[in-house]
Amino acid sequence: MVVPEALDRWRAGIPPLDAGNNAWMLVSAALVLLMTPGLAFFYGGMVRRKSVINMLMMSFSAMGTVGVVYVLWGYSMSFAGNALGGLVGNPVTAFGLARLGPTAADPNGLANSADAGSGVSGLAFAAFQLTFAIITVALISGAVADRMKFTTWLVFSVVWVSVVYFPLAHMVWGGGLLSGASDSLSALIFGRGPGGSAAIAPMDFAGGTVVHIDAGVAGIVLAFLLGRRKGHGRDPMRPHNVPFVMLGAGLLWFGWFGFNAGSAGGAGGLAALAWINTSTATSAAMLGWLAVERVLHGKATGIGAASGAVAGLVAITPGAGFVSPIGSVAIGALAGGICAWAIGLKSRLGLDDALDVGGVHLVGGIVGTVALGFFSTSTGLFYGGNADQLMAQAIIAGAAILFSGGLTLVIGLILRSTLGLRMSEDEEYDGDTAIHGESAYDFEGGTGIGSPGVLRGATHHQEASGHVASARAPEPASEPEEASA
Amino acid sequence: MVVPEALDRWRAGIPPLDAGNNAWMLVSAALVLLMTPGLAFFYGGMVRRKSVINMLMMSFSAMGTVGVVYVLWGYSMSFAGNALGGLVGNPVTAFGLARLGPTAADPNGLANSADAGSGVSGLAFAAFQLTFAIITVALISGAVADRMKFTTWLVFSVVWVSVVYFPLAHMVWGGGLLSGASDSLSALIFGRGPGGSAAIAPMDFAGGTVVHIDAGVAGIVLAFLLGRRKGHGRDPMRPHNVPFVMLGAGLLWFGWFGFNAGSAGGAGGLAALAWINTSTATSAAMLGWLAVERVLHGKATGIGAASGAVAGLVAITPGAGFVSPIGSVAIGALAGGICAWAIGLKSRLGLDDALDVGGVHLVGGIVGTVALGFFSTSTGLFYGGNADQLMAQAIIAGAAILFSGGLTLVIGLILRSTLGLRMSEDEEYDGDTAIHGESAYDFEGGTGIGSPGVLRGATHHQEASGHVASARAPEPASEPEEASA
Amino acid sequence: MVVPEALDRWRAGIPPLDAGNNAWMLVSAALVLLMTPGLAFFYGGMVRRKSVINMLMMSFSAMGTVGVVYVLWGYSMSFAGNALGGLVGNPVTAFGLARLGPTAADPNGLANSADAGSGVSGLAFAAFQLTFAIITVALISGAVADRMKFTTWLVFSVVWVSVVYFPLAHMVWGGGLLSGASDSLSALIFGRGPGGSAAIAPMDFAGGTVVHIDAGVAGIVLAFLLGRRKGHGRDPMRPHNVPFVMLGAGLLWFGWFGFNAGSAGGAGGLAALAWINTSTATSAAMLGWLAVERVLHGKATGIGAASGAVAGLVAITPGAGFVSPIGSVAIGALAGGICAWAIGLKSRLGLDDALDVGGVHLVGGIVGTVALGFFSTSTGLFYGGNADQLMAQAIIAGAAILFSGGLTLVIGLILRSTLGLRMSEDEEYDGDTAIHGESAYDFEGGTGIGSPGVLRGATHHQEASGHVASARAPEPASEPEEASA
Amino acid sequence: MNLITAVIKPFKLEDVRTALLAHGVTGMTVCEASGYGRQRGHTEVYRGAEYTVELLPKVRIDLLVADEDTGDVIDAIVRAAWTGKIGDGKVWAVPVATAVRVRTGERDAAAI
Amino acid sequence: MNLITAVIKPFKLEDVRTALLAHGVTGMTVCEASGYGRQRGHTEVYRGAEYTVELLPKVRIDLLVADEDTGDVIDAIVRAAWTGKIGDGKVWAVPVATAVRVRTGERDAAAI
Amino acid sequence: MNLITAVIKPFKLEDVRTALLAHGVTGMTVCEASGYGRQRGHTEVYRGAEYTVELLPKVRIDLLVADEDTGDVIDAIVRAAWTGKIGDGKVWAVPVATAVRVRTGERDAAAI
Ligand SMILES: Nc1ncnc2c1ncn2[C@@H]1O[C@H](COP(=O)(O)OP(=O)(O)O)[C@@H](O)[C@H]1O
Ligand SMILES: Nc1ncnc2c1ncn2[C@@H]1O[C@H](COP(=O)(O)OP(=O)(O)O)[C@@H](O)[C@H]1O
Ligand SMILES: Nc1ncnc2c1ncn2[C@@H]1O[C@H](COP(=O)(O)OP(=O)(O)O)[C@@H](O)[C@H]1O
Repeated sequence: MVVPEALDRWRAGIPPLDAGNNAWMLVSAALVLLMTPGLAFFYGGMVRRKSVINMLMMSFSAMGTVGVVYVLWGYSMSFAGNALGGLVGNPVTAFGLARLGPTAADPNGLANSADAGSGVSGLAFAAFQLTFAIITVALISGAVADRMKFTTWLVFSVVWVSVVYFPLAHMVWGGGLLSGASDSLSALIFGRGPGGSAAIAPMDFAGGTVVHIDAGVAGIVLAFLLGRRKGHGRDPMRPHNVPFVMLGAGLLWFGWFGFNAGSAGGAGGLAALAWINTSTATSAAMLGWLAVERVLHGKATGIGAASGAVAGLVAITPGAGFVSPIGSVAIGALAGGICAWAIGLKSRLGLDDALDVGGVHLVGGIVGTVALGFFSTSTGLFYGGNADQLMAQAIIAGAAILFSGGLTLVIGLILRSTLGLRMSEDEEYDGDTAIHGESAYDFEGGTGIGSPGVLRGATHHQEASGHVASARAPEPASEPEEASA
Repeated sequence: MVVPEALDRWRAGIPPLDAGNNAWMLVSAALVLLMTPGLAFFYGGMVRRKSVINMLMMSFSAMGTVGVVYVLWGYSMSFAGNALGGLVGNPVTAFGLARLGPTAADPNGLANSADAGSGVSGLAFAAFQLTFAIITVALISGAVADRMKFTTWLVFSVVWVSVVYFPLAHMVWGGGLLSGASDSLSALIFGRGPGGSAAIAPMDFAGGTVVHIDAGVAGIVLAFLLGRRKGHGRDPMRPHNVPFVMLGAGLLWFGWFGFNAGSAGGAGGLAALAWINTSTATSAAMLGWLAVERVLHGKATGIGAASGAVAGLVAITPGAGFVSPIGSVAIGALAGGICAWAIGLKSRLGLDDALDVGGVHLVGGIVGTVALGFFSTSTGLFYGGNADQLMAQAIIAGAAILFSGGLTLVIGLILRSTLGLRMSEDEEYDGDTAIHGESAYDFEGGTGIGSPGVLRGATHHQEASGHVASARAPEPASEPEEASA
Repeated sequence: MVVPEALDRWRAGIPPLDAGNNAWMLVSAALVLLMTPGLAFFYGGMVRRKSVINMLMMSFSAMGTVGVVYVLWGYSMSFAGNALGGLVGNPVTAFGLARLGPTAADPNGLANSADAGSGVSGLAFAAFQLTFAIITVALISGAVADRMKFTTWLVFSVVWVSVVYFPLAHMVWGGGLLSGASDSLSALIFGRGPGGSAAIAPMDFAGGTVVHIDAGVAGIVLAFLLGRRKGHGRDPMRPHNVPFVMLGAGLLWFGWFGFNAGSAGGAGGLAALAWINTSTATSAAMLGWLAVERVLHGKATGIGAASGAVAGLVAITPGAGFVSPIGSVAIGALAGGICAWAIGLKSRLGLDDALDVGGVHLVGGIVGTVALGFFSTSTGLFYGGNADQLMAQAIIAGAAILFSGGLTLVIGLILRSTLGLRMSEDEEYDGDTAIHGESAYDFEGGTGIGSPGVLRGATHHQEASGHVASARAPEPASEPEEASA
Repeated sequence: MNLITAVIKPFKLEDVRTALLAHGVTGMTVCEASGYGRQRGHTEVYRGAEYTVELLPKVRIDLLVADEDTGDVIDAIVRAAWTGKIGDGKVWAVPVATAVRVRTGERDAAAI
Repeated sequence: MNLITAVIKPFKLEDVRTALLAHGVTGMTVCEASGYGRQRGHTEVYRGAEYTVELLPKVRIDLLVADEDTGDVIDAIVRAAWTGKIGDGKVWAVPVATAVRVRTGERDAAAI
Repeated sequence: MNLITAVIKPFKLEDVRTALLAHGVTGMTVCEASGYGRQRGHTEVYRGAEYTVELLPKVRIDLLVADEDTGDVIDAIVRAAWTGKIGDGKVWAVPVATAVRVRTGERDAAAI
């Protein structure tokens, strides 16, 4: 039953397609893509009514900008061979995903697939990776909520993903400096094992460093450069829609199965292990967060359940395929508890990391990355390993923090002195109506035909005609707040 | 390791199952099914509070009616052989999906599968196609928002899908008049190639004509027959829930991976290409819409981001598997920009296409269909092709417009003079409470036990007992609006 | 092309992985997991604004508790061999999912997989089953809405799933008393067929008894023990957010494809059949519910469409793989109609099953289970079978009712006299703010920077410092309601 | 004629409406309101930040009554809205110069 | 000075505002309200339970006017808010002791 | 006794409440409101249609005060609510005939 073309391909060295694995990667890519709208709601529910659209737009616009940039030079910079001594791939080699697509001779696009060993099409792998780049950028937006200039955000998303994310993805997953390749840092430190790769390789199954530590640090740096929201620490800034936060958490949990189990690169036993660990750590982290919250504040909250779940998802990301289900329960419970406590730190530091990107993604990412030194079933201290893996994990986490922190600072400073980081006072005051010319809800208007939308929506329809003139008389600037750090 | 039953099946000419492809089709079908609730929210957020339930119900009820009709005669009319000279399939041949299901001899239902070549079960293919029929009908509802009689909508959904959608699906995908089959229009015009099929076949990968042009035209025709909403052009009719619009867009984007990449009919390299192009075109279209909006109105809006994404998804639908990633960026950017501008046309035409089914689905569908004449990597003008493909695309688009437009007009006129198309004035005035006997939100009531739901919800509980008498004194009809066209 | 390791595994009796089937199980597991957030919204939209977070939290916390418990002893109690005469599995055998994970010799974890015959990893099967346990517990919460003590709910979820769900899952699916195994009840009653298993086996494809009857009965018992909500039958208790109910229904429908088609255990023709039947029955049930509603109350409602869809999903669950598409239309239409009528029963019984867990899941589960006696294409009365299958179905339904009802009563009584079942009057009065220390929405606050959140949200920011003192003066207990049954 | 305004607990609205009906009052206008007074608010927690909610949900009822009924109607409201707990609310009356029914143009006593 | 309060049907707000503008009134304060009166409510059904909604959506307008304008303004509102159907609402006036514009501290006639 | 009504910018509510507390006023009733006046609204765009929002969010405070405190309280509110920009709002006072505390039945001065 061997088809002659298949034989030709075999002779040409083109690996066979595995439709099961390929299907799983396509599904996983779709699941991860859904995480960004999920995140948008997780974040959007947490801000005040006045700026929910802006919050959603920061995630959605990242789907726009990064989605385009990735196919242009992003994939190439991440996975197309080493350049600059293992720091980054060459942006030109696979520009526009050149040479990955199906051809007559290679109808499933496997010849140049980075995941060809599993019979996964090159474009399926690229699709999967594309969604990671998007959500990493979107994650940052939580830290800058309510005050970052929208056009600057668009520019930032393009620059940051190119200068910070793609290189880091290359270093960790593309065979670069922080991988286990023969010319990696680990090979230098721990020596080379049989086959030439590092004897001890740093572990990051699905992006604890590349995604979470990376975005967490960037968020903190931007929050620092932006300064605090007007009224921070004085005015109440409570979530305007807790069900949206929980909806977002639900979608994130769902999508994260693609994120983690998809990182197995196929639909075998490793994916199943990553699936189970993802779920279990999340469950345990939710309980851990609720418990700590109960002790510290007397109540277990819905925001806490959602946040705990996300903390667990973050923490199990680096080790989803490397620990046992019991290990994942422990990592989850730890991460949930620690993050619930860590979100209190920012107020001591005077930092306005609005939606706790630091407390959840940076801290959760570090917990999960370092925990592998203990819980990795192959090399962890609790499974008879020595301290080498722990050291390797500390190094990769530290390197990601320094790399992302330093470069984000430079990018932020340049943007601050060129385009400006912070929106105008009017925009910060009024939120969506000033920034995007729309308001999120109109529950009052439209109760009867001809209702002029009594509250907050009383409007006259005009022929659309060019620019929206700002019709508002200048608002008082009576708040004595800080402007920026 | 060859199982004897498998050999028997081989001898009986029953193709082997490909579990990977079959899994992908089942997943894709589920993804497309989710698009209809997604669309319901995309639309539901855009109407006024008073009619959000009615808007949601038009999509949900299409899931009810079309879901049943499809298994009865829909599949058969679409894919069960030619009848009426290539216009439609025979509704009886596969009534109730007869002969597609698994049997003892054919445990995976492949013997009569329309996608047997990929090892996909007949029922998996039918499931996938079923979801397309549902969403096509649901798409139309955006044009008739707020004023179409609900029972007439139910009847319309059954009639329209049977008379317009199934035949068109047959003509384009079922080997009918608009396909590339040997007795198709294209074969007539462009001659036959080797193997007997048309030398140049019109291209519609996933439904640019069958779904989007089709629904877009039908929406415009219905909107024309219904006349404008009361208060149109005078009262503000702004979206009551922008986050719902964006939630809907997120779910549509997610589900559309099933729609487009599933249209590859399996999980190989073509599906991966369609996946990437779907994402990329959507990203680019979002940016395109936001840019045009910024220029025309001074602000980039959340509704704009959501609408741009949908415009991109529409436009890449016909070509998802036929263009390169770079091509998809171009098609997306074009479609986003053009649709952002096109939605302004309806007011010049005095047409109340309430939620821009024309501006987004018809225009986006045409842009995407015609663009293949340029961007198709096999036959497009930009890739060394001649103008034949462009002509074929123009023909298929034009044929779909005429076919759908004409038949929808006839159906609409008949319904208008029998059941009536438009709801009563009271229903249009009050929306959900009059049409469905419920109101969407009760944010005021229920703040304390025994709260009588002060605002808009002050109610007495009564033993349910037969019909709801209309308890409302007749409302004034003081608006001088038009009644219908 | 045979890899030597694969040969070794073959010799060691380890079955080969089927990546397509495994992918489908992983996807299905993710889909079912999403059902619980979906259910949370389906339920959350139906309660009053004051308690939507509590309602969401009952589902989310079940994801926490059951998610952890399942990997510890849940899987083992359900599927790890018989103990106690077929009543339950041994909780220790596979504690922590021991021996299921991938090993060097068995890299896909197939050696001890309960679904090894389909090439599905042991952990993928466990993942799929885990999600069923979660949603079954979450389903119960609809009956106890607004009044069950939250900590007691957490404890209940752990105890009930261990004492009721795992044993029932074992009995029906784990080769226990209610399966078709050689030492099952059915073997006793109907005799053994060739191969030793029962001549007539009770049918439950995806959990009509284990999930729906089980949870439905438990909900009714708890509602009975808890007593009615304060103000029940006097105060209006209308859904505060109908779109959320419909969103939940949409997510449930989507996820249910995993639930039912995933229960095929792989991605072949049986899964495709289950997919189609799931969709079709749901469509028909929606129409059935709307029709009955229209006749009884004069309007077809959005809540009705959502409820009808869920009733159809419930009813097709036991037979998704055993009936024809036409059969599924009939079962769906029946279930929709019957459940629409059945939800009226509770008020005659004076029972406050708040969100109709009984009327939808118990009744729908019974309808679907018993209907197989008629509609099963292999053994049903309408397909030439005799009454044996009908009897087997009645027995399994009855057994599930008795088993779940009796044990839930015992658990409930013990919890009532220890932890207490019912929340304090204050908590019931105030809902989320008292129970979880947060309120769901703040649409008023935050309209300008420095806005103190005028309505219901006027707040002072305080340094978080230990416990939240209850700042509320004692509220009147002026309602003359019953306390509990 | 007087305008009586009552600020009461939301869950008492139905009782008050019933009591007023019994007194022959068949019209009133109701608004959501928030009250600040001796009644203490509650505390909410979000991601570790605690908020004290000081404004509590109330309902405001406005109704026009003839001079001679004013005392009785006030008493009826007070009786129906009473729970005896802090926060039961206030009732006050303001003299009205003139009143019109929009539909008929009827004035004063005839308007209510 | 008087405080005129009008309770009207929501969809008439725009007409009233336009009419007031024509009378030189350039300021007003508007609230959502619910009205109970002769106008009948409607019925809603949820999972088989029927509810009668008795309170109907209204809009409440408050505006300060000089004594001499009071009559005219009331008439203007009544005319603009009129549909002739039950439930058109009420307008009433209450004498005001003093009024201040916050921005300038101007009092009484100058404040409006 | 007087009923003081203040229509102010929402973000000034907290300042006003604090100022009133300093004056010994411990109770008030607050409503959301929308104001129309000289302050200009803003423009919103939806799918190419532009809307001018004319009604702006305000907060309405009602509080009963003894005759002798009225002037001081009005002044305190005006000072606290002031920003100096158009749209700061209005404060006015209306004489009250009688007031009752629901919980105790106390009248007039004792009721507030
Ligand atoms: N001086 C006042 N003016 C207007 N409304 C007031 C005043 N004092 C209290 N209120 C209203 O009455 C409600 C109840 O007052 P509160 O002092 O809490 O209890 P009580 O009336 O039982 O003494 C407050 O929430 C507020 O709405
Ligand atoms: N006595 C009253 N005091 C205050 N408002 C009233 C009174 N009676 C009626 N209203 C208000 O006027 C509205 C219309 O009254 P209704 O009796 O329904 O119709 P109409 O004014 O046409 O006779 C009511 O919804 C209510 O808001
Ligand atoms: N005649 C009036 N009667 C009642 N409220 C008024 C009146 N004029 C203005 N207001 C209220 O005062 C607010 C501010 O008025 P505006 O004219 O915009 O600014 P300013 O008071 O600073 O001159 C308005 O939004 C409205 O709520």
